[in-house]
Amino acid sequence: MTLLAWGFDGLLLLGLLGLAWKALNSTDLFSAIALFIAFGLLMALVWVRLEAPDIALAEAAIGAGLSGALLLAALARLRGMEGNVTSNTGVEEAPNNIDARLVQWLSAILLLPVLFGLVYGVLSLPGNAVGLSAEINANLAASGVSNPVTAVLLNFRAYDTLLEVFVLLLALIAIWSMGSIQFNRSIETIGKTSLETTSSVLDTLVYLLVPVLMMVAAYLLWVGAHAPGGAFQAGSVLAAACVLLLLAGWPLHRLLTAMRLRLLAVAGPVVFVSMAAYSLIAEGALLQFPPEHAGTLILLLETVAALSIAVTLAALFSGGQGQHE
Amino acid sequence: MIAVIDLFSVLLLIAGAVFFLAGTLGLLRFPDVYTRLHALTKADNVGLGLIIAGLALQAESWAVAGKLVLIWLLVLLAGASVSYLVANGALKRGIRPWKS
Amino acid sequence: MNWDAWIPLLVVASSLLPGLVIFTLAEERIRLRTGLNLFGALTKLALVGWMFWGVYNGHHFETRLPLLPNLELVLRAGPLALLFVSLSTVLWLVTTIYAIGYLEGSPHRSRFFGFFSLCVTATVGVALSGNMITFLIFYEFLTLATYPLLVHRGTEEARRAGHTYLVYTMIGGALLLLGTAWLYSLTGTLEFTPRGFLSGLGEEHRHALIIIFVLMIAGLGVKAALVPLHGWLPLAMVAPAPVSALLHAVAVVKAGAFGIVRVVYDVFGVDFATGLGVMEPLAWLAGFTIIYGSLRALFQDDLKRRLAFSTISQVSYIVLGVAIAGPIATIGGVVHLVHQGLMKITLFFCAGNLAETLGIHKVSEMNGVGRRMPWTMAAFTIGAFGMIGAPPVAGFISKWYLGMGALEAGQSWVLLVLAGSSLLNAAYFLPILHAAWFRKSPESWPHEHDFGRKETAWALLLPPLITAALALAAGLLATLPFSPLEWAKLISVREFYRP
Amino acid sequence: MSSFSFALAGIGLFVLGLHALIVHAHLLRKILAINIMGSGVSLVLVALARRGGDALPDAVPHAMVITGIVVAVSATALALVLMLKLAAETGSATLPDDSPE
Amino acid sequence: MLQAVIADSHWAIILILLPLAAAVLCFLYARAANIIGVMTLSALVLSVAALGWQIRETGVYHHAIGGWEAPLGIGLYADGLSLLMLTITAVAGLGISIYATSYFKQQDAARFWPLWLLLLASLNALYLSADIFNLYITLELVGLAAVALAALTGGRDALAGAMRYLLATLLGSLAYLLGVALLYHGFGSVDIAILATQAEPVPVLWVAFGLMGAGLALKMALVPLHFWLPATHASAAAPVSALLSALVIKGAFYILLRLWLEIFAPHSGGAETLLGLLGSAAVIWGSLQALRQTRLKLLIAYSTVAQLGYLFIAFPLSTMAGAAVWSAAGYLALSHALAKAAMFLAAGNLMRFGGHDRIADLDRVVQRLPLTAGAFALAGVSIIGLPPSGGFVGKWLLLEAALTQGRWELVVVIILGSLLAAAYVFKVLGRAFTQAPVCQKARAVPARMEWAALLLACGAILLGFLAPFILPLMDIGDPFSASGVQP
Repeated sequence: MTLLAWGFDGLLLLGLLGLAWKALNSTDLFSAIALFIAFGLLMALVWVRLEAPDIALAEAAIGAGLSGALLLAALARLRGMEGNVTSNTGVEEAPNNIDARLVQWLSAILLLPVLFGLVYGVLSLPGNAVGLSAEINANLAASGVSNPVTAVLLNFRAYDTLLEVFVLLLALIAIWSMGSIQFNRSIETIGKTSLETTSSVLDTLVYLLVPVLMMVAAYLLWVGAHAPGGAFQAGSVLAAACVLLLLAGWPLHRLLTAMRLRLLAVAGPVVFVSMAAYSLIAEGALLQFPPEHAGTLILLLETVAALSIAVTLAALFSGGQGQHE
Repeated sequence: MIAVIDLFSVLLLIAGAVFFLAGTLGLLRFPDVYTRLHALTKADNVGLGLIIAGLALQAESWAVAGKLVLIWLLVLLAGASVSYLVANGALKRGIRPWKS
Repeated sequence: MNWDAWIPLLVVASSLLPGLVIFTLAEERIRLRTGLNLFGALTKLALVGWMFWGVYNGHHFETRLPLLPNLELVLRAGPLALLFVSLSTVLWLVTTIYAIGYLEGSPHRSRFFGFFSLCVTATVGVALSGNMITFLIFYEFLTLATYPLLVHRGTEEARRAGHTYLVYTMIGGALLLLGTAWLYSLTGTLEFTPRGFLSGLGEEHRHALIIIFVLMIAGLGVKAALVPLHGWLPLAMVAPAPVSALLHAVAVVKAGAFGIVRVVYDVFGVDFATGLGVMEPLAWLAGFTIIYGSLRALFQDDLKRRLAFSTISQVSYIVLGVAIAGPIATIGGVVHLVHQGLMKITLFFCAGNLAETLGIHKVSEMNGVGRRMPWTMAAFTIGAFGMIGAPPVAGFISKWYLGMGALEAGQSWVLLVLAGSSLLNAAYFLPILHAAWFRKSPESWPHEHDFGRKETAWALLLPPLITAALALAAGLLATLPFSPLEWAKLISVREFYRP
Repeated sequence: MSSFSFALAGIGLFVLGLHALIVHAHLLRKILAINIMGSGVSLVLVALARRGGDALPDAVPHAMVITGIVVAVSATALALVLMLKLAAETGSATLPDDSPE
Repeated sequence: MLQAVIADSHWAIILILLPLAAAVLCFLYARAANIIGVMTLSALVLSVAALGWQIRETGVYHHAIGGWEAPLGIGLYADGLSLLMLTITAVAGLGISIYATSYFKQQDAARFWPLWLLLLASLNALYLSADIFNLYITLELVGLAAVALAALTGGRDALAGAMRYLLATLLGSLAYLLGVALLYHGFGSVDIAILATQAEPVPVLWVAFGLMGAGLALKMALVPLHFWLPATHASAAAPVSALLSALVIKGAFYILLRLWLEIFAPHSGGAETLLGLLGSAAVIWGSLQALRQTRLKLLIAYSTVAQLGYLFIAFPLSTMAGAAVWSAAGYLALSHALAKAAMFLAAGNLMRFGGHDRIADLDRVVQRLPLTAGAFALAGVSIIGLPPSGGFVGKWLLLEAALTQGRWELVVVIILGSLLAAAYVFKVLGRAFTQAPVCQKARAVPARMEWAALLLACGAILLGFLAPFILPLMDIGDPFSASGVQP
């Protein structure tokens, strides 16, 4: 471990912790979210440092990108309700009256033993890792894909991903079940009015960027088999494209009637479940792909999953607006 | 022969780093949002271009070099339109440009 | 298919099923409800008769149902169980007739008769239970079934009485549960065996067993209204007359006393219990309750509260009979179980009649009531004499045997208690009789219902007469083979002292 | 040794997030804290896989972390909508501390 | 022939995939949601029965998903313990679903059913999984679905309760995930069976147990961490609070129990006494709080906190008499689920009829709903643990174990808990017998809702007599032998 590498790691980690502390304790909400997005990007850098490119992609696209967009949209809607919402939803400085100060010290004192316990637990681990990399490489050939992460995600632990896709669907159903939020007009205002005069710049950006995003998504989907990429990353890039369109004021929800939107959102989970049921009957075990055409099956699965992930994430962003019949 | 390419890419990288430094200095020192936008978009884009060029020399295949250039173009596109939108947004909120 | 195994279960079911059906009946379905009630009572009577005859010729009736890992729900018709079952079955039939008359036109009758049948099911279950766990199940079921009857009227006073009743019985139930579980953890079995199943346990459990005994007696003492735990009984008199008649003279109170008999004879065994030295304090407690109950009854102006305190003292006769570990005393105690039931229910029926027809609640208002309602007062007089222990009525026999048993066991102080309580009984019953028969009746009764020629409705008059006749018969025809006394002798011989 | 430092950084993020979750009343900050705690846990999960020099990269923690990130984003989306509904209903984006007596 | 079909078809997998497909169907065709829902539930009850029959015949059901064996792939595992939990979910779920078909208006039903079926699927997946990371995902699914259901009514309290519940459940999941990370890196696998063989008493094991224990305790509202439960369960819609109280918190308990039995028990080092202490505190504190409440649903919610304490009292007792104590706890969980569901549904009927659930003036309402009053009474009997009920069997077995091991403090807690439970149940039941006049604006309660509550309550009472048939079912594949020594 050369000194330079030590330096780089140190800088990276200090930056990470500093950003996290600042994001959590900054006075203004907007700067908190901005710092959180920066934290997400730095986190992506850390994943690259830890030789986990798949996670770096996912972190950048979902962790920093989409979560950041969601948080910013939520803050805009929160301030959009300024009329009937008391001031403390806007710029809210850290409360420094006595009992808040007390709570801070109390929780700090309480968390110290937790911190030491965790650190002690982690440091007591043996020096060399004892992971499953050997088993993965042994069975990689039979998994139909060469990228170990995609192999684990979509073959060895495909059941996790099945439930995973249902978590996304559940989030969508949950949000739509809470009734459409009346004040999401504020999103459109940002989208349209403030940019009426200059929509040409945004439109050109959209015309140029969205096709590229689609291309990148398709590429990520395809490359996932043998290099970092895959359904989740491709889905999130597509979702970014949809969010961009929503922000540019495109009437996406008129384009996709509620039923079509629901069918798209449900496509991924349905294909997954039917694939699982079929493999149970044909191969005798849940989600068992025959080795010879496991690759193609996984690719099919990934494309449909990417589609519904994209639609679901975009719908999550628009926050229950597109669901009325 | 190889050393010359390495020397060139090191030089390019250092130049790029200098431009980034300038951009960051501008961000910290400039008084209002519009001037900071200038610093960021102009200095950083050029800096990025130099770094991309330096790295492209190191790339082992033309495909990787092409991807690096694509990254630069995308950042250019995004940088330009985002700075325009931010400036427009600032004007709409009524922030007057700085006058000495 | 061996019938003997299913008869006990049928006996329990014969009041459970009609009860559940009655719950669903609408208020105005009077004929169906009465029909169901009487059908249930008659089938139970028939079944009990069948069992009586079977046990007399040595049949063995027992139902065993799996309940818990190596613990079973056991319903066994032993001689003691049969005595209590027959008492409650007969009196249930009589009280149902009385209740139908008494509750004419009052609201929530389906609910009342539903819980009424459940309560009898619980009493019969308590009587027939073959091991301590079954006893506990029906014992707690009895509490649940009697609470709604107690608060049936819904007045604020009834709810407060119900509240106290619950507090006492819940705590009692918890103590009994603790005692039973602890016993099971020591012995591994809870089966009632005639001479107790604890003789095998060594010395080291002595203290534990004493505490278990105290816990169990305390748990059962709540329902048997032993002195410190009797608080709920006088308050429970706020319930309608049939409820206080059947429940607080026969079902609930007797379940407690019957439980103590079971625990002392079939769980600990008399010799083992005397060895533990717990029988002496129990006897003193019973004696004290007898005297205390009678004393308190003396000062009660409300007729039903006076009868309530008299019940408290009378039930302790049974406990006293058990606590004096002698065969004759046992006979006295066990037979008093039946006699007291017959006599006390007559008194409660008469009290109910007086309240219902003339609106009399206080003893002071009873002047000259004898002339107005001669038959009711005649039954009342027979009951009262029985209570005092006058010879022709059954009460005398149990007191006689108790006295003999005490002498045989060398506990002479018991004789003092018996004599004292008889005097006190006389002290609080005779003034009532004197007032009723020899005083001039007031010009108008508080609020009189005129029933034309007869003094009150048939349904109200017949039951007290029947029970009074039974009490008289139990006294006069004591030597007949199927009389309570003979049956008590059979119990004493078969259950407690192997010749 | 570097993998342990990253793991400790992950633990740091977890505890930092927990502290912020307890201290701050505003719901948006609490949601931020939960996201940061999630990143902390993922960091621990992946960093510890690289102990003992550069053995073959173990793909299982990677898959777990990707799943974790997607779960985090769905939970965040749900939390944000719930916060907005609560703010629309009660007028303040903090939890009403009175228990509904 | 039928036996052959039942014996070798994968009932466990049907239990997971069927509700998932049904949820998607309900999401797409909202109008048919009610029918689809009830049909799915009844099919699930049948498949749970078939699974029970299958594992009784052929022993524990094991299935390596995707054909990949344990360390690499995920395994499904069904033994007596998971069968018990699946039965609880299916039976109580069916009762609640029948109630829900007539409780929700058309528009609300369309939102209720997809969430409920997803919750059901995740609970079934949770009970069948043998992989701790997979358990994390199912826990997350259960948490999010439960939060969405809790927020269904949309009122001020419901939303605040749902938000508080969401934060608590997310924090719990993260702590659990950190525990999974430590276990994976400490012992090289996320499969429970492998972890059981690999685990040895190293510091990382205790830290992982501390984390997972705290996370799961937060999710199931064990006393110090129960702040979120009463408000959430009380303000949710009646069938939803029944779901939350009867089914959802049992998922987290199942995981803690499974991890304890397989991995942590041999090296527990005194942790069980702490759990026992917390359990006793839960019983006493929960019951006292329940006694104090003036609103019926809050009273029932605090009763959940108390009854959960009983399940934790089994921990200190399990070191000596393992199997007997755990089957007692399992039985208590089963009868609590039925009784608590019946109680909440009865409370729902009372609120539907009277428009409020203030205990003080419930009497006008209770008078008019005899079936509901009966359901509440029977459920109360089982919660208190009075003899003819399932609750009694559980408490009797627990009391038995406590007495044989001479644990007097636990005996006192069990008895005191029952007495306090009697106090707060009869505090409500006392209202049923007053002569109050009829309350004016009464909305008729559909018969189906009253009968659903009554049937669940009768189920809880019937359990009092079914112990000898159910207890041996719990011991298939003797899940409980791993911990304490066999009695």
